Amino acid sequence: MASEEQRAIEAILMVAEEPIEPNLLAQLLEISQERVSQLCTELAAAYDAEDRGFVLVKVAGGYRFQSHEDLAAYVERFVLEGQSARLSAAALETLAIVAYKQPVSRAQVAAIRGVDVDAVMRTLAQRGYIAEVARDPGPGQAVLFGTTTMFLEKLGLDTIDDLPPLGDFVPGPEMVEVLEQGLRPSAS
Amino acid sequence: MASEEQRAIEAILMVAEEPIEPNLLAQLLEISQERVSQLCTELAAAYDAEDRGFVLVKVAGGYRFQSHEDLAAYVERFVLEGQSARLSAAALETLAIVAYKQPVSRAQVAAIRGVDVDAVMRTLAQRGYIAEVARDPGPGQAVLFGTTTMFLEKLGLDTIDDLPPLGDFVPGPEMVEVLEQGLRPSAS
Amino acid sequence: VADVDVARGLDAGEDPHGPKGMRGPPGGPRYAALVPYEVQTSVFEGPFDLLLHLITRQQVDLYEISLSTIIDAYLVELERIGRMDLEVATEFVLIAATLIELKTRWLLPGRDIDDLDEEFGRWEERDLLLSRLLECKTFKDAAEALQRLAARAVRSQPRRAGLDERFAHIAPDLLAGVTPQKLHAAFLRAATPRPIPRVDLFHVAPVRISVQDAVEELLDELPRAGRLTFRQLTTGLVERLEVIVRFLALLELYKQGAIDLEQASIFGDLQVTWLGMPGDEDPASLVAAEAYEG
Repeated sequence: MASEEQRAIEAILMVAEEPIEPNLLAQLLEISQERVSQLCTELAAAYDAEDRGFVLVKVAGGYRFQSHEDLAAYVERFVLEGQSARLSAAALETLAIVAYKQPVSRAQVAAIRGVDVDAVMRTLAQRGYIAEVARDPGPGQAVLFGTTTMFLEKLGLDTIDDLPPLGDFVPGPEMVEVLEQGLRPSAS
Repeated sequence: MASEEQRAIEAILMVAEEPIEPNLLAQLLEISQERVSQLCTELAAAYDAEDRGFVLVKVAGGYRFQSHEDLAAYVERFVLEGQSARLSAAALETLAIVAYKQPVSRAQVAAIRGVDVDAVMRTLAQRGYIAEVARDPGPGQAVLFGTTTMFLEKLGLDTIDDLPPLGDFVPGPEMVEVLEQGLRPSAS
Repeated sequence: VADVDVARGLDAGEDPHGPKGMRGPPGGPRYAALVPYEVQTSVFEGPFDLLLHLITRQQVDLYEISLSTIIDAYLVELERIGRMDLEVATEFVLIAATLIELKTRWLLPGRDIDDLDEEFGRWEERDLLLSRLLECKTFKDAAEALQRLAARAVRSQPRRAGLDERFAHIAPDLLAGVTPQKLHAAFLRAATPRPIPRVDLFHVAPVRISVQDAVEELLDELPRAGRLTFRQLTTGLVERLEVIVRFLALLELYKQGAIDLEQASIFGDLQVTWLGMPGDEDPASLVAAEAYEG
């Protein structure tokens, strides 16, 4: 049976999208880092003993769940057969907003698109087309996104300035407001 | 000990970003959908027996891993971003009408609510809870709305049939009595 | 009843000075007795919500309560909230107008009726209203259940980590076929302003229409058409208030015996049939009999 502390670690690692550093886990559980390491080692051993299809590993200084390497063939098959291989129109529009308006926060993109963009932004980031590039200096310090070198390569662009210019396109008033509000430096 | 098929399911669900339908799992594992359901039920029972910090559930027609509800306090901070604002009472009531009466036109919803519902319906659609699902075949061809997969996910339901029956909410005789009293014409 | 209440309700809604201007009359003893105000709800979600509240919490008889009492109660509620925004004001006008509509429906066809058919008709009206209140209550409770489900579901968060870098090489290239031009076009699509939702401007640009005007229009239109549906009669009317005023005008003509009204089904379209002017009355006198403004 998993202990309460182990259960908490399992829950956190299950929802985390990045490897979680031991000191963050220690802080969340209010226990020492040594204890965190010990608990994670125990969990990893338990999954191994039960012959689970996933493992708990330490990568890039943090802990995460990942699929067992034995089962790579199934995962590859899932990637190739189960996932759509094209960007949806909605995803393309989201990418376009990030490309033209970078650096831009998730909330600003959502405000322009008028819908929830979290899932799309996550996919774009996972694929390496966009990445966190800065923090909004204002209160809240929202993460600001921009396009990556990989994005430029895929589109055959040298620099981001090589995108077709927006020319005399006049954005709607809501959009101007969204962009101005979000990026206004705080306490000026 | 987990079987090879169970391990494969665990591995795939670990890299999935949304609920995975049984027929996709069946296709990837080359087994029947019934077998998939059985294996997933077994896995879910095993996690439960081991008192894991995560669960395997069927939501919105597919299987996914999620954190155990007991541990909400620990995972809260990982889901702050993108956490959508709560729905207003008006939005919730409108959503309830769409959920139980779907497919339903804007005018039908307005007739039940007794007020204009355009703005609320627009908000619900923007936030992905409802969507246009059909056109009324009758004259006027009104747009008909229904709930979305995201609605099911937000409510933790597998299918729309898992909603508590509307009959559960029909006011009891005492309430009918009170309302009837209130509407009884006074002797004049 | 209707005269006074129509005027007060709409004046209040049109008042540009907000809550100060909206202070209702202090309310006599009758008001205090009928509506001891201990309200937990913030803003009522429409007329049915308000009626439900009044009936269930105050246990009042809606036939006894005057429309001004209901409006006073609402004004008290508005003051309690302590703020005045456009949404609340619009909502208020809407509620006042709808209450007038409901109330007029019970009152206009005559209070002292001997005719059994008409008496049955009144019971039908009452049952209709009762069924709508029950429906409103049902969905209110269903909404609470949805809220509870959502509150529980949010405690469990899904895994969304996706593929790790080990599988990056096989992940399909989502940008295959995307050119800078396509991206440019996508941006323009996303950034082009969507049609702005029509804002109801009752409160800033009051619709100045009176029932008297509406009666005149109907007297012009109905004798020529003979038989029309309410929907046809209100085609082209943008403001809800205009529709309500037309409805009041129809009731007025019905009361005078100039038209007949039929409704085949609940929420079905209202069928309006021109019967001709009662007696040898001059249309002008009929119009003159109508004084209240919408």
